[in-house]
Amino acid sequence: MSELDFSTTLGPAWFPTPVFTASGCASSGKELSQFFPLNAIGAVVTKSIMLKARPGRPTPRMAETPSGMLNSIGLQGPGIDAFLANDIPWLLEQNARVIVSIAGENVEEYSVLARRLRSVGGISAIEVNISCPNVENRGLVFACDPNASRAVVDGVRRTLGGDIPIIVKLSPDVTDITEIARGVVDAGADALSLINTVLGMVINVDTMRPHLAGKTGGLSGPAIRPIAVRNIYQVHQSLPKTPILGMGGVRSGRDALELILAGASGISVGTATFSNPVTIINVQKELRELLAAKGFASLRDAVGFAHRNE
Amino acid sequence: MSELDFSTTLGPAWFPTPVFTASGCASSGKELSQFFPLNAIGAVVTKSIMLKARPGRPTPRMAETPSGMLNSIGLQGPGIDAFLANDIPWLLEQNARVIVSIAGENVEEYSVLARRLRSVGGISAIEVNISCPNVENRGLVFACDPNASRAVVDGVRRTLGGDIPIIVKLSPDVTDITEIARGVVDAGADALSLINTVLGMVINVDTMRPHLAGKTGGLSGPAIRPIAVRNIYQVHQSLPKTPILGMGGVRSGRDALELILAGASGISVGTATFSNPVTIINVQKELRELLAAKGFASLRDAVGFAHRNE
Amino acid sequence: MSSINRHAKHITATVVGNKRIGQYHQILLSVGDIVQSTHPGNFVAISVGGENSAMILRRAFAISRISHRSDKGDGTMELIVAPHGSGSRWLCAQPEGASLDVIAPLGTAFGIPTAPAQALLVGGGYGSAPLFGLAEVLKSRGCRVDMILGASTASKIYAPIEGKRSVNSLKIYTEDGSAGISGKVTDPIPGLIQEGVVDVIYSCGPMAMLAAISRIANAAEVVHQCAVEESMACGIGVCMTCVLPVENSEGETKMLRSCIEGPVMDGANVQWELVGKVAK
Amino acid sequence: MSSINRHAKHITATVVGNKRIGQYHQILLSVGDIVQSTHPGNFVAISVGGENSAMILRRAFAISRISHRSDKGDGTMELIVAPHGSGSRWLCAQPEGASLDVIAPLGTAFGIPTAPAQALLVGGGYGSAPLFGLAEVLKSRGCRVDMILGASTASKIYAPIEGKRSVNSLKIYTEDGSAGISGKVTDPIPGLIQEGVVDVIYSCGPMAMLAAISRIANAAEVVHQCAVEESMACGIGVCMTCVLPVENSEGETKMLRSCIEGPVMDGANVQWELVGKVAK
Ligand SMILES: Cc1cc2nc3c(=O)[nH]c(=O)nc-3n(C[C@H](O)[C@H](O)[C@H](O)COP(=O)(O)OP(=O)(O)OC[C@H]3O[C@@H](n4cnc5c(N)ncnc54)[C@H](O)[C@@H]3O)c2cc1C
Ligand SMILES: Cc1cc2nc3c(=O)[nH]c(=O)nc-3n(C[C@H](O)[C@H](O)[C@H](O)COP(=O)(O)OP(=O)(O)OC[C@H]3O[C@@H](n4cnc5c(N)ncnc54)[C@H](O)[C@@H]3O)c2cc1C
Ligand SMILES: Cc1cc2nc3c(=O)[nH]c(=O)nc-3n(C[C@H](O)[C@H](O)[C@H](O)COP(=O)(O)O)c2cc1C
Ligand SMILES: Cc1cc2nc3c(=O)[nH]c(=O)nc-3n(C[C@H](O)[C@H](O)[C@H](O)COP(=O)(O)O)c2cc1C
Ligand code: FES
Ligand code: FES
Repeated sequence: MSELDFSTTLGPAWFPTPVFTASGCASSGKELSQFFPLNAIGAVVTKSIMLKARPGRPTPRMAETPSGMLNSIGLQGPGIDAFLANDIPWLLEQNARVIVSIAGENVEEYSVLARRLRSVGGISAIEVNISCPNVENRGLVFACDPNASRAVVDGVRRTLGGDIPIIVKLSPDVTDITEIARGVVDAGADALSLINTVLGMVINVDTMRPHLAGKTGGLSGPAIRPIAVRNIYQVHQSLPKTPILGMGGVRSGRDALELILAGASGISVGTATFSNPVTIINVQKELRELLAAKGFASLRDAVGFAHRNE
Repeated sequence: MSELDFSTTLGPAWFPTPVFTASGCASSGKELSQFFPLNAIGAVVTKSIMLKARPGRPTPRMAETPSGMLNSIGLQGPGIDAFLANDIPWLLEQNARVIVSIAGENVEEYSVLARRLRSVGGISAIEVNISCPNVENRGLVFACDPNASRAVVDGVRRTLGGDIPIIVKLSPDVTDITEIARGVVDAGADALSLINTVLGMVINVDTMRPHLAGKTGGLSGPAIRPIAVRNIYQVHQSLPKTPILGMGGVRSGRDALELILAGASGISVGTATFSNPVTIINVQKELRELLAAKGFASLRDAVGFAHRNE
Repeated sequence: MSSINRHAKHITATVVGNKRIGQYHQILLSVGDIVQSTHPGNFVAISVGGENSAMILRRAFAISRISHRSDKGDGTMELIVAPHGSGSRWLCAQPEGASLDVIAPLGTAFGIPTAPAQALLVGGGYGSAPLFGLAEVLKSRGCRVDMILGASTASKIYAPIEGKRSVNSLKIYTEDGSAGISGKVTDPIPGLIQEGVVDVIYSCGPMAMLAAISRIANAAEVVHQCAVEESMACGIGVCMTCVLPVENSEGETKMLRSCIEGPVMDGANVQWELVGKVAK
Repeated sequence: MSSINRHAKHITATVVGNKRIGQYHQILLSVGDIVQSTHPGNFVAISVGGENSAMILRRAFAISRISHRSDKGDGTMELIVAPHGSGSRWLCAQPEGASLDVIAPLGTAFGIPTAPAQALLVGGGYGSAPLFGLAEVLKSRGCRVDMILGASTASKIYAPIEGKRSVNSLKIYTEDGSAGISGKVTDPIPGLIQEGVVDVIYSCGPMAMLAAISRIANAAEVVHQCAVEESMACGIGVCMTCVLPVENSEGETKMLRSCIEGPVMDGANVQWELVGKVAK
């Protein structure tokens, strides 16, 4: 079992294990460090950071749903300056591998964020969260618009040059995920993250209004796993050479393997961390054992294995 | 409580109660008639019928998922002739109100099906299921293509004239559901059904291949309810005058109320019938009691109530 | 009303016994009146996981045996359950006194010969479960009942001592030789047919076993009734997930629902080679 | 490692008592060592619904009281649970001997005065739960402890007899007058402050009650520590769902996580009028 090569790569970025946190589900890492050492996992993916400090949405910000939950946080965060001053140095001190997630309100903001990160040493990759409203186009989510999503990635790529790998995180709320995927890969994405939350809503039958202050919210957790697997499978089929960081309802090694067989090279664990802070460690252990038990010599051999003989 | 007006309309079609079966989740009605009289519910929505008899997909055709299931039946059915000869007369004999769901492989087929149904007396409405692959356009699902979905509805409308109300059933697997909705309403839909299943996939970790013979399948059940509520809310907001038949994960009166507050005028119960054949009767009873307890004088007053003061 | 699901009732059953036997659990349910309309081959569909369960579908189990004291309306049903995945494990963990949400009886039953006949009952794994109830009925109709049970290993053989009373002979086969004869249940069948001691074969077990028996029975032109097992979402005929390719009298292959036109089917009609293949 | 969640442990706790008291369940958990680092105000996060639960999030409950026989490592924790929705109902249905998946202790604790002081403890509904544990600590530090409990009706008052021993006075208010004085817990507070018998107010209960007490305390410039209750998805600071608008020392309002920077907060800093409103 010690023979298994459990390492993975997302484009030029190398990680000793393929199990990561999911953006927005581990804050900036400090809160989890009480439960396990952050360098024991593949990488910490930080909460999407924006240019300025943001208070986010009012409460209620969450609703539990059958085998899932809705959230509507509204990208609350300290802004890039405070983030670079406080969070990054602390994470690097822990010897954690860090993937910084960024989000902007317009195409330009993403480039500005990329520029700020370019000079910071020690970051493994940037995850570009394009599931945000584009304030310059009637609030249309970048990830739902092939042109806007390309433009964002194009800008970030130009700014970063080849210095830091770019992972672009896509939304499943589109008619054809492969079209968006091809666009951002053409624009310079090294890898893709799939999937962000699915847009949903809960009506509170007591108040008889939408339960979340933000009305709609993002659906996550085991309920969406079949949607994640389908998106990963479709994108891997269409772009077999583009590495995928898979996420959506993973809470066990078995679940992680499902996404890997569909085409993911790495796994982010999000909502499952809320039910159990050490889920990531368990997933990592179970996945390693499962791969070994199935006779794989390396994680890499299992990536996309469900597509064989197609 | 006896005061409550529990009736509903979907365009010109009137129903004494707003709770229906969901297409494909009650076969042609016979199987459920052992558990309750079919005329006790709002209407029986029959399994989507096609022109010719179809064997459907090979097995496995289903996979259970957290709070949901995937199905890939492939529209197995006897074809319109056998359906009209056997199923419709039987249903009408039971005094059931009947909504016939139709599905075609190309735009023309929908019109042909509509023509066959036009002459049949006693049908309350036709549900046009456009979540099928269009064989004339690389298998692209009609419901994912604004032009194709309009064309289908346009053809059916022309064929039917004003004789039978048309309910068009949309797929949630699109970037902008309101665009598709507006298109089919412009083309003559009297009402909309929301939502069909969400495209998903399960990988069998033993065989390490997609579990379903059809690879992808449709996700249904409580897991998708927040997606259904969101779609219904968005469409009702965009087209407040268009009646909506809501479905997706309803298994209690509380769930039904959620969809009604979001904008549905009627409710189809699908997957929940598999867990309990009398779910529809329970939902109907609970919904009636809930509406009365909340002080509504009629179901109609509750439709879209979550949008008030917007 | 149609005749489909004619006897099916939605009831709350009480667990009155739960005993481990080898790798299985023998679960005894108090079910009331419905035993009156229950026949060997029928199955039950049980909700699993409790009120807040993420498992939304029922699980199907063959009814192994029934007993009634009809005067008291307190019939019982026995199930033999293999703890396989999360639902069956949950069921096996239910203590005496637990309430279960059950729909039963469902599906077709084994056909019983109108005149005494020589019956061969072949079971694989927990597939032996419904055969003991069947054996009792056959014996009471004056049939000769020979039983062959097989499994990969001894602990997967289900053959209760009481059950042995209702058969004329019982042979056990295990693939690893850990009990009975080393080999497969299908090994002795051609010989028995040749000897002329088999008028009808009844079988229940893994699909591959049923297919193999069908080939033997077809070749020898012996009637073969088998109880199939396809994944079922509803168990009552409304979802179309449980279909099998079956040839009808006109020679056409139709996808039939194994929950209402099965689980007991005529082995000669099932198109075993088409199961899980692209439909015609 | 940071100091957030410093004492939090993920443990399996055993239910050693479950008693109905009025509309609540008093649930006693055997939790081992962690009582050593548990303080009044801390809360637990419990998984609900069992292994196959469709409820994926933990439920938060205040720790009412703890007891330790530290030599044996067998500390216990008491919770007062209102059967509200499906998760809390499941918890209230757990029998003695059941195992629970628990993370504890979580969150901030009530600050204890360094010198003996006159403390007023105000609880609404099950909000009285943590106040009894707090009262014991305050008494042991030489404080005078007056307690006022309120609820809509008598059965929603939680005031166990043992608890009364640790307070100097206890007044009960019900809105329907079914127990104690008819009225709200907030009614007597201004008078008590005026009398000069209140150095510090501790409160726990519905948000509207905490807001009302804050207004009174702010006006009178009395220190007010309140334990808030916002919906929490994680309970450990990673999800940002449980935030409240709180003013910091520079006069800026920040959305603070009530799971790690609460539940005990300084009532004067919480911007009650902004809760649930568009953030600034
Ligand atoms: C007519 C019939 C009779 C049966 N009789 C028995 C019996 O007497 N004893 C017994 O132990 N088992 C029997 N089974 C199989 C039993 O239904 C499955 O073992 C059980 O559904 C597995 O559920 P799970 O949650 O433990 O497994 P999981 O693998 O977690 O189940 C996931 C889903 O797949 C379905 N599934 C998984 N395995 C099977 C299977 N082998 N057959 C059908 N569906 C499956 C489940 O119903 C569920 O919907 C029978 C099945 C059928 C259709
Ligand atoms: C710090 C803290 C301490 C608490 N202490 C107690 C206590 O001592 N005794 C007690 O009975 N209850 C207490 N609660 C409230 C308790 O957490 C909720 O009643 C419980 O979560 C309801 O879950 P449910 O499944 O029964 O209800 P549902 O309404 O089905 O829950 C659905 C979702 O909403 C959340 N939710 C619903 N109501 C509340 C609420 N009032 N507060 C927070 N989240 C809610 C649930 O956690 C869950 O995620 C406390 C809450 C917090 C945050
Ligand atoms: C509370 C919460 C906050 C999230 N915040 C972010 C975020 O800031 N940026 C981002 O790209 N994704 C965010 N996500 C999405 C997750 O990273 C992940 O893509 C999604 O939740 C699916 O995975 P899961 O089912 O494992 O949670 C958030 C999800 C949740 C539940
Ligand atoms: C097994 C199965 C078969 C279905 N067949 C059809 C169909 O033939 N036509 C159709 O329009 N929808 C079909 N549907 C979709 C349902 O009608 C419904 O839109 C969907 O399942 C969501 O509702 P639910 O969560 O209540 O099941 C089918 C769903 C299932 C689960
Ligand atoms: S299981 Fe639903 S039709 Fe057979
Ligand atoms: S509950 Fe998750 S941050 Fe407080």
